[in-house]
Amino acid sequence: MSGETIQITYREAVRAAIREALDRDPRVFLMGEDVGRYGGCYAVSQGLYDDYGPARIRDTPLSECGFTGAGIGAALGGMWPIVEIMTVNFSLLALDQIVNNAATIRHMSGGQFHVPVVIRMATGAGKQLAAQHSHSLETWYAHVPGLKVAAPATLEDARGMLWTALTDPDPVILFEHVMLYNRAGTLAADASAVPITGAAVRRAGTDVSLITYGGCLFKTLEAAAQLAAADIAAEVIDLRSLRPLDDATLMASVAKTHRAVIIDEGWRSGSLAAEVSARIMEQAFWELDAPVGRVCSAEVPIPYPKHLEDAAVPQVPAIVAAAKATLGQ
Amino acid sequence: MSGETIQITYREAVRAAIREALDRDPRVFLMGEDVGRYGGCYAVSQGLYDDYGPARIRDTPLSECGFTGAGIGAALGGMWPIVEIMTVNFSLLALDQIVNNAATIRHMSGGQFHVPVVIRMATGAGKQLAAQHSHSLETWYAHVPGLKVAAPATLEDARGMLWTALTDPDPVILFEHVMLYNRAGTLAADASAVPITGAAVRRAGTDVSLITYGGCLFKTLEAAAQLAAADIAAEVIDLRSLRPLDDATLMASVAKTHRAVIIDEGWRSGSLAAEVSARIMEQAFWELDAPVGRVCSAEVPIPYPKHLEDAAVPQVPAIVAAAKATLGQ
Amino acid sequence: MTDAHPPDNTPQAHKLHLSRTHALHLLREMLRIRAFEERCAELYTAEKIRGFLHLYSGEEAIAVGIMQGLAPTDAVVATYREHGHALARGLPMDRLMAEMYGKETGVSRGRGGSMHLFDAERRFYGGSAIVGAGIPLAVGLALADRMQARTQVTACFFGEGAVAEGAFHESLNLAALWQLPVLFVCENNRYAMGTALERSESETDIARKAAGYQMPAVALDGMDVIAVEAAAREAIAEIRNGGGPRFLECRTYRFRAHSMFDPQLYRDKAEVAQWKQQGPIVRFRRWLEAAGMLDADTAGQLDAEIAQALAAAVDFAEGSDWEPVADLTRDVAG
Amino acid sequence: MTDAHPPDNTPQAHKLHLSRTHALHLLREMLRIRAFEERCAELYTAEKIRGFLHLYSGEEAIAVGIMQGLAPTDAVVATYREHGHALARGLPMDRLMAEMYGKETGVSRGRGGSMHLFDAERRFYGGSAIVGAGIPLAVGLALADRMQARTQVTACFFGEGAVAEGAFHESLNLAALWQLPVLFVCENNRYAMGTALERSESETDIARKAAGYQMPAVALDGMDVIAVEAAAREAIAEIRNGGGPRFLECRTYRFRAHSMFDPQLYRDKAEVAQWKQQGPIVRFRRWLEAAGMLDADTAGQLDAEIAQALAAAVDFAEGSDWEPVADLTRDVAG
Ligand SMILES: Cc1ncc(C[n+]2csc(CCOP(=O)(O)OP(=O)(O)O)c2C)c(N)n1
Ligand SMILES: Cc1ncc(C[n+]2csc(CCOP(=O)(O)OP(=O)(O)O)c2C)c(N)n1
Ligand SMILES: [Mg+2]
Ligand SMILES: [Mg+2]
Repeated sequence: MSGETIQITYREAVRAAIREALDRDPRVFLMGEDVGRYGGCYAVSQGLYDDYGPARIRDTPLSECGFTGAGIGAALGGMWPIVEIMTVNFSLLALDQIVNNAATIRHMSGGQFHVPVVIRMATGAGKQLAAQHSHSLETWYAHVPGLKVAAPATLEDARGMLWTALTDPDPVILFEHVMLYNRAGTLAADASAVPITGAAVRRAGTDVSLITYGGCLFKTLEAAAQLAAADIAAEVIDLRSLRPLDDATLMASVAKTHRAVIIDEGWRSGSLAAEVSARIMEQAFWELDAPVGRVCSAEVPIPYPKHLEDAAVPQVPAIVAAAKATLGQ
Repeated sequence: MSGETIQITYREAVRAAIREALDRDPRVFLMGEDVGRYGGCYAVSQGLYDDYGPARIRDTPLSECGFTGAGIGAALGGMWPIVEIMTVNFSLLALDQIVNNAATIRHMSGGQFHVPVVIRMATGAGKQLAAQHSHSLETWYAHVPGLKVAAPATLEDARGMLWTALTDPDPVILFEHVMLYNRAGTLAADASAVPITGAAVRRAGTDVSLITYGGCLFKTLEAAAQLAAADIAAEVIDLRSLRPLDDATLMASVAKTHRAVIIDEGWRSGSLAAEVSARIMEQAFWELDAPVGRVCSAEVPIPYPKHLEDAAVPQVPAIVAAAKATLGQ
Repeated sequence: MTDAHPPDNTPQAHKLHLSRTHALHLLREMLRIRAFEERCAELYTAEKIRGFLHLYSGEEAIAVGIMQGLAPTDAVVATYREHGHALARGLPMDRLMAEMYGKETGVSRGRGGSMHLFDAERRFYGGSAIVGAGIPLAVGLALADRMQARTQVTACFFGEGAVAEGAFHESLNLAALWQLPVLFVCENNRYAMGTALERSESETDIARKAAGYQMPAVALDGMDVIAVEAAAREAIAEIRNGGGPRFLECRTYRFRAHSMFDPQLYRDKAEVAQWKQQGPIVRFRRWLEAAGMLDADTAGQLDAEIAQALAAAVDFAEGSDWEPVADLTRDVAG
Repeated sequence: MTDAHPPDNTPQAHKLHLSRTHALHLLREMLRIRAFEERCAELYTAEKIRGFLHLYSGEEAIAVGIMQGLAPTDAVVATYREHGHALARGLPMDRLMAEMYGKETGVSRGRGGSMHLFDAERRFYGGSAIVGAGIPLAVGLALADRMQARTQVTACFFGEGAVAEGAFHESLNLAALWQLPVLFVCENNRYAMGTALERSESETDIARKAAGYQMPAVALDGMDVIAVEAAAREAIAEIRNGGGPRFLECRTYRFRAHSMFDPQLYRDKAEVAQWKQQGPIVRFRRWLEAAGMLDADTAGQLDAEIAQALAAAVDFAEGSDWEPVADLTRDVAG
């Protein structure tokens, strides 16, 4: 590393990653609705169309099933497609292709075929987009063997996970939380690939493990800061990889803190948080000094008004309270 | 109850329920692929077409998104449709309609509209149908607020849940495990509606709670019988309702047994079993004498050959072993 | 492309026997929508309205024309760009504005916002933010009417972008196969976000595409409110008489950005300007004036009325309460 | 319906310059498939083959005819009724039979069974059990070829039932819009399980429907192997020359039940019998005999060869091992 840094937003970091991938390998191309002339619904791909042209920055019709399937087919055919599904909400239309084709073909063909497709999509609430545009369905994807699923939350990960995902022979789903695109910060000028497996300890602590990912990471770090002010040393773990889960990092943390809270924007029942809790139950039960807590979204279609949207999704005070509760406070 | 009983299969019980519903209310109709002339892909609706005609036993084209959405629309329009999606595998094509329309409209419209649709689908592995035809995705549906989800496992429930589901103002998803259709047994001749919320204790016991649903119920009962032979009194709980979950029944059992294993044909990560485990963690941690165990499917697309399919899904020996493990045996 | 230019300038008034009262009603409806939309844009800038906001300016003739043919018992299914449909269907402007704000007095208790307007009384079924997802619902509503032996019609609006979705295909087939009473209205404004029609469809003649489902389909000038009304009345009468579904492709143009986030890199300012000159309101107004049906006084009065109603609506929204947080999980099963 | 009857009886041999060698090759291919299918049916009854088994008997002319036009580097995407395609594509019969059994020596290591045959070497991409789900894959494979400047063609097979699925619509549009090298082959056997075409499509002329995507499309007698081959060669040549996608609707009939569970309540025995008389094999054989290309000796020899190969395939399957349980999670990510 040169030590040099740049100022960059999450959006720009993703864009830089796409650019790098396009430059490095002719097999790479980006496809999706309005990725080209429009510049991407969250402006991630702005400018790429002019630089790489319509074949590699490929606008598609409104056909989530069709173009996602085509991306999977193109991967089978030797390309490394980056399929952008505007948001996870629309990915429901493409699930059959992802679950029944992308995730099965390698195993079902006896290992003959690989599907090196990367599917990126925006996820989450926070922009007052109401019930049909605010889903967090990461847990669904993380349920499916044959897929790898990652959620870059930091600038480093936004910049670095894409190339790793592309070089992976299996289908990788990347979730970008809508509230992260505008986050700005510094990044090493020569930042490049990072692993898509393995959790990261974002803040070390000894009293309670706060386990989270994606859009909730910064809320959780904020909660940890508030807890520190109350003399509680929270360790913050960013799952990063939602499938596979990095059990070793999680259990090492719990073995140290003996307490854990999982923060997850998904609806509580059947959340990824449930899986993490169940794993701690199975692998670290005897380490626990308190039940593992969950801070998740309320079980309701996300409403439009800000006060109700805020009430529906995890917020800092709830995280602080849940952490304190594990300490009997 | 008259005390009179009849011999009946699960398939026939579902058919009797559909027949009763059609007879009771003119708003009821059945729609789906090959429900009519063909008699249903699992022969559930055999004979109904002749008796009720093409309008009420409505064959649809291969259009899961279209006809499921039409069923939801018909429910909005005052009908009580029973939509049959042949299997959960094909329901991926209809998920957008179910999640973004059926589940949201009531809340999103401020309570103005109800969607009294019932969506039935076959689920599960066991018939050597391989990777694309053996899914158990109940956990996905159970994740979605706005839906009620039930899994009739017994003849009583197969016979009785449909009417309750139809009279419910909200969308209800009913999962019928493919391995249950041929199960035969006796049923009260005047059997009728049963609740779609609330778990059932299928066998009482004091040493360990075995919590399951759907296709795994009978394997679990078999395991409980084997455990009894080893002097372990297992309590078997049939969740029946997957959303909402009946926490009270679960926690009462755990408070008694202090040990629990969840048996679920879904893939382990992100399974419904994870949610149950997480809830026991949250609500009954201090009651537990051992970590809650899970017996789930291996994380692999289900393979075709019997020995591998059997190895992939929960089996009696694994249930027995997991139960014993909670007792340190 | 020959039809890349705004249509010509003569409203098809001969198709209807147009009374002055009705003509002024049509104008008023379009003006109300335009005024509402333009105010929404301001309120968005003022951060009173949030989320996604998709405005209908330029397309008013379609919603207004179609609604003329519908009876109160008919049903309407719209999209996320549906303020115009809601207003033309008779949803009260004040409650619509309250919904834009997210207030409890809104048509959806404030929970839906701009993209999710509902009204059970007027059989207005939203307001769907998933492109194409309303189309199967419309088929189902029509099926329900048919099965209950009612002679109601369901009007279903969607953009030309939705035509590429599988839901469109499956739904049109179902409606035609079962001969259901649906009026499909494609609002072809030439762009789906930034994607021009010729980059999304191999067959750019949408009416011809629809006809491929064995469903009578016509294309018409969607900027001519009279033409739309005439076509709607004819189609609805046929549908109501058991003639099965009908398809109207209304060719139009959206004057504003796709949503408030759209820098419009994909089209020329000149193209927009050219279409604006042929807008549904300017054209109709010009024609009314020429026909002696509209004088300056009447026009001024109309504008004043609308401005007043709009001001009252904004006041109503401003003065309304938020739904209490305690009600967050009211009206949700499971 | 005029086309509810079997097509007439004259193979279109004039369309090709048909050598005796090639003619016998075609016959052999069809016979191999028929024999394989009939043996599979027996093995299913004997519980050697399990799961769903969809047989191709009656439709052999399509797979055999189409494959004649494909080069080894071209790609094939098929359905769950794909034994015939696999055989005609050259997948070895013994490994196919081992796959039917679920043995490790099978073309998919035994994991796929009847519905999931794969062969990387022959670019045979399965074998998909979700109706319509292979069509987007074919579009993607063709896109990959196009983007890599290869002149390969992807042949994509599906039934007429799949035409109602959204995936069909989205894929045809994409292929036509992007002018991709896909040969779409609709095997119109008149039924989707028990649903007759006229109960699933408002437009029963599938070729006309396909043409609606601005894609050249023709319907042909799918029971005439020569006609299929001729049409395939022509279409593939055009596609390979950059002419964009082509669509062939091959009209045929399935002689057996949909799968082994189907009591066939939805069609008359007489209808089946009538079609069988016009089957692709009997007709072609009759014609070859009349043309003096096939004598009893040769026919007997062919049958014997095939019976021998089939017996060897069954022996191979019987003698093969099961994949060890320890390998269950091999080849799966995540
Ligand atoms: C299934 C789905 N995909 C993508 C989007 C994002 N999106 C919202 S509107 C829109 C364009 C729709 O265009 P069109 O149907 O022509 O309607 P218009 O906006 O022009 O009125 C897109 C891509 C969505 N809401 N739903
Ligand atoms: C999406 C989906 N829906 C339903 C099914 C069940 N199914 C399997 S084959 C079939 C009929 C398909 O008919 P067609 O496309 O005409 O092909 P054919 O079987 O006649 O060759 C159906 C309904 C499925 N496999 N996938
Ligand atoms: Mg548009
Ligand atoms: Mg067929």
